[in-house]
Amino acid sequence: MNQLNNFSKGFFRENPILVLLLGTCPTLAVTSSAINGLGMGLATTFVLFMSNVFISLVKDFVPDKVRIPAFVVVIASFVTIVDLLMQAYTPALSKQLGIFIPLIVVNCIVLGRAEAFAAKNNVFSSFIDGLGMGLGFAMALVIIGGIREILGAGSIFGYKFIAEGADGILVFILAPGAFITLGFLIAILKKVNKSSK
Amino acid sequence: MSTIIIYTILTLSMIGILSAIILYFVAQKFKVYEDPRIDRVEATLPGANCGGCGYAGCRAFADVCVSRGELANLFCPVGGNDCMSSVAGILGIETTKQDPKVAVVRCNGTCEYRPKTNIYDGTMSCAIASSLYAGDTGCQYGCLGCGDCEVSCEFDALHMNPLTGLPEIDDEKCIACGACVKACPKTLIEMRKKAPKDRKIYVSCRNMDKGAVARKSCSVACIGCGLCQKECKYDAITIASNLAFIDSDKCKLCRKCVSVCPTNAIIELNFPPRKIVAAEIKPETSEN
Amino acid sequence: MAKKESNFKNMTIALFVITAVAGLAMATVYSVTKEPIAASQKAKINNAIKLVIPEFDSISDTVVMPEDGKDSIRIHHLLKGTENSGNAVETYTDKGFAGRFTLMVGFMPDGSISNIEVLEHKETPGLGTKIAAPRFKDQFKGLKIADIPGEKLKVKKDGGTVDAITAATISSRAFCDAVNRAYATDKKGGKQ
Amino acid sequence: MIKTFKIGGVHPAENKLSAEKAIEVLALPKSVFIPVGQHIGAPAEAVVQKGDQVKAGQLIARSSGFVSANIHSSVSGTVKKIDIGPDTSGYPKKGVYIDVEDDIWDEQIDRSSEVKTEISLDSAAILAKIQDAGIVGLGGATFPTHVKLVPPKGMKAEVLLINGVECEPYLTSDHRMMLEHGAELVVGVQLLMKALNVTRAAIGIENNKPDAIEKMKDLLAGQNTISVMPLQVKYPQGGEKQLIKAVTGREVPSGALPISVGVVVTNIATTFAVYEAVQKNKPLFERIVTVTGKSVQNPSNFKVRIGTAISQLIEAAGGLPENCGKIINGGPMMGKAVANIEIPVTKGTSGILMMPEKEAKRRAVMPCIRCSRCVSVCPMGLEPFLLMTVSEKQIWETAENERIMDCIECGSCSYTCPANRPLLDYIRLGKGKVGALIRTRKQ
Amino acid sequence: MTKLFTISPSPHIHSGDSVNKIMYSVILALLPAFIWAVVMFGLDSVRVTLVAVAACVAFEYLIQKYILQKTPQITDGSAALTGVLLAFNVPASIPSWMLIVGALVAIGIAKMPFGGLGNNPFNPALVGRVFMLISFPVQMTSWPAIHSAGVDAITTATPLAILKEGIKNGQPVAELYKSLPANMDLFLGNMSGSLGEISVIALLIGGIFLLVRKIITWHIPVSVLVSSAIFSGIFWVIDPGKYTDPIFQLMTGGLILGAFFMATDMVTSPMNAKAQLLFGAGIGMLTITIRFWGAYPEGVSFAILIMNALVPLLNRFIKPKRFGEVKIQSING
Amino acid sequence: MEYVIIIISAIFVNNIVLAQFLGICPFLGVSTKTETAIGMGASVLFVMTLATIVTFLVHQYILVPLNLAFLQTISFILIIAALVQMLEIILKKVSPALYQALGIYLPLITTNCAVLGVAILVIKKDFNLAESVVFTVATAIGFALALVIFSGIREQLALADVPKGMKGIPIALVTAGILALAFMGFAGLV
Ligand SMILES: Cc1cc2nc3c(=O)[nH]c(=O)nc-3n(C[C@H](O)[C@H](O)[C@H](O)COP(=O)(O)O)c2cc1C
Ligand SMILES: Cc1cc2nc3c(=O)[nH]c(=O)nc-3n(C[C@H](O)[C@H](O)[C@H](O)COP(=O)(O)O)c2cc1C
Ligand SMILES: Cc1cc2nc3c(=O)[nH]c(=O)nc-3n(C[C@H](O)[C@H](O)[C@H](O)COP(=O)(O)O)c2cc1C
Ligand SMILES: Cc1cc2nc3c(=O)[nH]c(=O)nc-3n(C[C@H](O)[C@H](O)[C@H](O)CO)c2cc1C
Ligand code: SF4
Ligand code: SF4
Ligand code: SF4
Ligand code: SF4
Ligand code: FES
Repeated sequence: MNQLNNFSKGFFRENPILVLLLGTCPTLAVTSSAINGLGMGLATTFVLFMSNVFISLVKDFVPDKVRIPAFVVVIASFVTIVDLLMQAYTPALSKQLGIFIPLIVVNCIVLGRAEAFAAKNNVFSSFIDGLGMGLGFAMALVIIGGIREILGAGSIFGYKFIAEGADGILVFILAPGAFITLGFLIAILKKVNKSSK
Repeated sequence: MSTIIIYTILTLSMIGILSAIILYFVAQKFKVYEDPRIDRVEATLPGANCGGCGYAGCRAFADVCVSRGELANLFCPVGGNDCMSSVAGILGIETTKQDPKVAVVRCNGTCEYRPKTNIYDGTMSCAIASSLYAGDTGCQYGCLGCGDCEVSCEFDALHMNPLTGLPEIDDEKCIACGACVKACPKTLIEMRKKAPKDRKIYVSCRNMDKGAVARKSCSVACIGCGLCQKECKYDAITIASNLAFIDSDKCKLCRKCVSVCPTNAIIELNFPPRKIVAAEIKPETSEN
Repeated sequence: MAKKESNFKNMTIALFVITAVAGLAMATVYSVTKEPIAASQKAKINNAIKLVIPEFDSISDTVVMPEDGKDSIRIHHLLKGTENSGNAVETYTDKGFAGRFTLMVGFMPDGSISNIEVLEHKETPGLGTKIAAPRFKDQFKGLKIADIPGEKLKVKKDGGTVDAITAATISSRAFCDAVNRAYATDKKGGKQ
Repeated sequence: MIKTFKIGGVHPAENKLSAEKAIEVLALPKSVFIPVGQHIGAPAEAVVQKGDQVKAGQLIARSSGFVSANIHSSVSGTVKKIDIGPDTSGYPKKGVYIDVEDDIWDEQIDRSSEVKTEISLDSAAILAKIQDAGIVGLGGATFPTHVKLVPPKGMKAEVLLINGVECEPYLTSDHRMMLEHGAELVVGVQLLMKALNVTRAAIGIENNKPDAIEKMKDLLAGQNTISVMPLQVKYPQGGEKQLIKAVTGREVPSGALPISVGVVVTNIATTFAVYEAVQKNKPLFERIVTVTGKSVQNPSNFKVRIGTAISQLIEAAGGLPENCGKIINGGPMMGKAVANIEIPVTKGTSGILMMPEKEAKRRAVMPCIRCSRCVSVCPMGLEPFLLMTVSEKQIWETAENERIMDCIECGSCSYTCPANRPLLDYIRLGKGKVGALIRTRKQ
Repeated sequence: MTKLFTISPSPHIHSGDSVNKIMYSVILALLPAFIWAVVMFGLDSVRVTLVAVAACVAFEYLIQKYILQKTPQITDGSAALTGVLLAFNVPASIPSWMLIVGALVAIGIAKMPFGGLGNNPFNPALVGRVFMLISFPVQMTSWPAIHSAGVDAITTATPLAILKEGIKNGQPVAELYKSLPANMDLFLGNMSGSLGEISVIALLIGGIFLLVRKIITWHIPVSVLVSSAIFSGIFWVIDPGKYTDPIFQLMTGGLILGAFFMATDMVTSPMNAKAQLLFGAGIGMLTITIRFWGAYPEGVSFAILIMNALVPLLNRFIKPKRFGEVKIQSING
Repeated sequence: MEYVIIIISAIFVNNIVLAQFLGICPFLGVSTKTETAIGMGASVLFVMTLATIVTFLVHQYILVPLNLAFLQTISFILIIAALVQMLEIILKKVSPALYQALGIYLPLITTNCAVLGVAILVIKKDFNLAESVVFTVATAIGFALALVIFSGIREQLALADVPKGMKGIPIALVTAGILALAFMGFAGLV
């Protein structure tokens, strides 16, 4: 039960994007389509739970004063690994996400979870936490990407449902659409969270 | 292949060692000490940041608690005694126990009892109205009805009753933060000790005019006649400037004063209905 | 296990060990992925070549400097057996709405365009991105630039023959520019 | 080019209904209620007791501090009681109730109507007379005149300005005073100049009173120490700082008094009171009050004893109009609405304005549309919309930095706001709060 | 005493101006331009205007009532005005559904989330317009030919679009002038363009009406026009072969509409004269910058929105001249 | 001319926050007051320039020769973190006044993806050192500009009647969206 809770909190109550507002940059930048959102979400999830696990493994071994640099090194390594793997095996997606893959390093969620959770909990909890948070992050990215893709391009996961040649409301796949979509989504979620309480 | 691995490890280790040295240097050279207890106290506090404690937010309060090292005169009304004792636990000292309090409004001048003498048409703000003049009734002490207190209450505990034009306090929700007390320009709101079952007996009037004048402006005004003071066995009632005041610390809620007040200025709340006929004045003592 | 104290020795050792392990892991992954990354880049080009000129079995490359451009252009000469089956030209333009974009243009041995693939671009989604859509680029199939007056493709707005994408004339124009460059370069240095 | 102040200002309809009406002396009331606090500063202390017989002009309350003023009986009769009574302030105030018997004046007072022009007293003696007579500024602020006439250490007055602007709509008492008592006013100005030891004086009069300008110019012809300065019709031309700016071009610095630029301003009625006090030994117990309003039968200017209930003035002007919805003590821009027509006329009462119900009610408040009209009309160059918002949200620090204390409460902003925002209501509140904060900080 | 008098703080009189009067006056001032639009574009102008106004008012009503749960306040005329101005900024041939999207953006994104009338930092109609321009570039830049009342609209280009296109192709300005309407035609409005922006004279009549009624002050329109004239003039003088003359710049596109009706929107413009002058100057320069060098042939909308963003800073750092802001200039020391 | 184009592009057309989506966290977090926005903007300018120079050199002269370009991410982030801390120390010692003004923002900058982002971008774009510096300074100015403009609007919004549900981050995001919309007008300038 406790672990389940630990896992599920990342989806709604403590959703990193929609509630905690961490990692806004990739959220806005890569969500011009649902598939990009998914790719970024999974990449982040991988880094998140790998580093969570690893950090909870080494946490007792690391003195306090170098905690942060040590964590950063761990995270950056996983990021580099993901980056390389994606370049090798999903080159198109890697191209799409571009600079935002290396930037997972500074995504506050990753370091945030490492600091707030993995550095204090055991390996298994950290594993669950990382996975939950990561999937919550991915879910939010897919939702935002989906909304933007539907409105902006008239398609979802690349499947076009409006007439060929017709366009959606382009703004939604451009920068302003990202901000506006996220803004309203957060407002709605706030409202829903409140009324469900 | 293997050179790459060696270079990698070497480069990274260099950077690692370099930053370790720098950080060690930092750690040695620049120590900023902040009492870790502040964080712990803050974590214990409710985090409402209401300012009810008298400080600018919970963090500031935590800071004060820790730096003073004692909790006299420090009290978080939202968290209450439980919260304060855990704070005391962190600091390793005793708490000051405070009785729970609740706000009451000391004006009962509804339109029926206190006729209007003019129509106020300025901004609906008690502060503005009271700086303009005495109010839209003959009583210069009474509630102006613009609801500054309602606005000030962060806890949804205080609402203007549209029928009476007076504020009413929801005892359940009131956490005795005192914001309304500060907001009311007529100082009509008082913090009183919370009694079991939220029972209350108080003089619902602040009129300090002489009896005749007071009565003329409001039919339920306290006229300072002193009957209640004589009736009270517990010395809970005092009269000053033509106005009675019931000390909630001394009041035993016997309800005797209520019956003797000629103008019904004393209010009883949340008591069971009296079992006696109107003619029989003598009330039975309530169970507490 | 008790928390390690923050003294100099512990700090250095901890960081060193972690960086070493991390370095090892990364270097390993790097070595493993090095090949596939290079391959995937290569595969991309090859795929593009296949898309513009499907029939060939051997490639030889030349690198030619175009007359009007900053960078050189790679021309892939394609042979089927010994027969020339056309050239695939990796061309570019700097006039795109968001700067450079690159195309692979296939020329049949007779000089007509067989097909065009967009390799990389940063054009605005929904507008400039339509250059990659068949609706736009298919109009170039079979065109012989040599037959066009001035030997240059132009959009209709500029008095040419190409139907520009509505509201993305800039991208369309740039597209023509890239194809023109491919053609000119191919003509200049393409024939073996 | 007629002079005026530079920033802001509005043009409310003038409605000077009683401008043509000569001053009438109001019949003696049956009883009066004379508040002991009729001025800025500490209320005076009553020196009579219940049952005492008093004469008109007799001291009944003595100044109780540095900034305070004497109060004299305005009638002869018996002191009925000393108690609280209704007051313009809207709060009951302490005062002396007198039942009127006869009309006996203090012997010292010269009741003749001839104008006494020669000035025999020296500066100190003039000041003493002014102080004894309980003269306060009759232009509205009721600041004790004798205090104002003694510049603080290190400052010196250079110019005396007489405020004959009367920029408030409806009011005409100063106008009539200039027309009917011009000669006395000239003496009054000379007395004030002597008291202040200045050699120059100017009388500022708005251009909508050409007859008064003419009259004063005639009276002052042939001398060059006192000039008459016609001014453009623009509210609040009569505001002290605006008047100084218009006439002298000097700008009183923020937070400073007029004396800091070497100017002292007094009102026409004050000047007349000074004349009477010094030349006629008559303390301030009468004043001219305009009683007016669109539906008032007989808008008039009355000479009234202090302490008379305003209901009597209203009667004399034809009674309370049927449709009267609001009664204002003063003009429509700065005056105070009163709830009760039994309040007495005090030294500061310059007019009684009765407004029809239709005009009495404010219209619904809308959101601020940031039209910036309030900014462009504010004569102090403030941003009323901002001051209101920060006062409403209680951000006192910003309010202070945005110079809320400079507001002269002229009301131009509220008057002009198309969204009917109660700007001045909140600014006044903010001024109160910020003023209190500044005071506690100083301590 | 039976009569109850009203009591309120001073002042007790009011100028009589109201928000409603202001808004409806602006709508009235737009009437000449509307009539001209009907003459030029036929009944489509009526359709577009009605749809935009109805959509704006409806969205405002619905949002107030069902989302904010307040009593709807739509009689103030501001939503209707937003609708009119939105309509004036689109081609008469725009499909109604796109217009409705634009209205939803104007009211639902640019106005109500900020708190409704008076609180929006950006000009709602322009946000709606720019949103549409970017989202529906094809339809927003296909102009119906003038005089084509009702019949199948043949698309034409606006003078600025012709110019931009031509200059991009390296044609000299002098040559391009030949295919452009004469100055007099520009002045009267005998050209293609957005519904309400074409007739300079009709817009000027409205603008002067607003100035006379003191609904707007001269600062913003004048500084917009002067700064764009000066800024474009400088480049024209330097290279008349590449840049057009200032008169042409002033009379084409939405500059007049923008200067008199959209930059002057009080909610989104600065609060004092000095700041307003700077605001207008910024709009003028940005407009010309975008027209000369940007991707769009027309830049007024963007220029106004960008300057809208700067308004809070202008208000903050540029204060009206305060009375008494002088050193103690006392002669007494 | 090259530099002018880089500058205009980095400040307006491809504004780092409004078009590239880097540094959004501080953009949302430190923009409630204009003063703080200015301070943060200045600090970012300083750190970003310094960081880019160092990372550029490290990349050029260590990573590339050693064939270790894949270590970009990890080495850059370490360098930036160390740099910021060093800077803090030096500032504290050398100029306490400057430290008071800018120092408080320094910790925020480490986790700001704009700094790392720009360091990576200049490598990606194949700039030389001078171009990198110009690009970085312009980018930082673009960041500061967006931040300050935004803080102005947010200060005004703090006094406005924003509906409860939209208060705070949601309305800030919508504002940023409209700002981005307005900035699209700069498209095509370069
Ligand atoms: C944000 C933005 C992105 C744009 N992207 C492109 C683009 O990728 N390709 C393009 O050709 N035009 C693009 N445009 C439009 C051009 O600015 C220009 O309006 C258009 O190319 C003119 O062509 P037209 O004559 O077909 O309308 C964009 C405009 C904006 C504002
Ligand atoms: C506390 C206080 C002190 C004053 N001191 C002086 C003074 O020393 N000299 C002077 O000329 N006026 C003094 N004044 C009077 C003011 O300058 C001014 O005349 C008075 O407030 C009335 O202004 P008003 O009628 O424009 O509202 C003082 C006023 C106040 C409230
Ligand atoms: C907005 C405003 C308008 C005023 N209008 C007049 C006026 O019309 N006539 C006048 O005598 N005083 C007017 N005053 C009062 C003057 O500022 C000043 O206090 C007075 O002239 C000083 O003279 P006193 O002390 O003799 O009253 C006005 C004050 C304010 C704040
Ligand atoms: C002179 C003037 C110009 C206006 N211009 C616009 C405008 O360009 N766009 C708009 O949506 N509303 C405009 N309005 C209406 C109103 O101010 C606008 O809806 C507010 O921005 C909504 O809060 C204008 C109002 C006035 C008085
Ligand atoms: S404001 Fe008053 S009623 Fe509300 S919680 Fe505080 S004390 Fe209670
Ligand atoms: S109790 Fe006080 S604050 Fe509340 S409405 Fe009455 S007068 Fe106003
Ligand atoms: S009342 Fe104050 S803020 Fe309003 S216009 Fe007058 S001086 Fe300015
Ligand atoms: S006059 Fe009224 S609506 Fe206009 S800015 Fe001032 S307060 Fe706002
Ligand atoms: S994710 Fe970019 S700054 Fe936080």
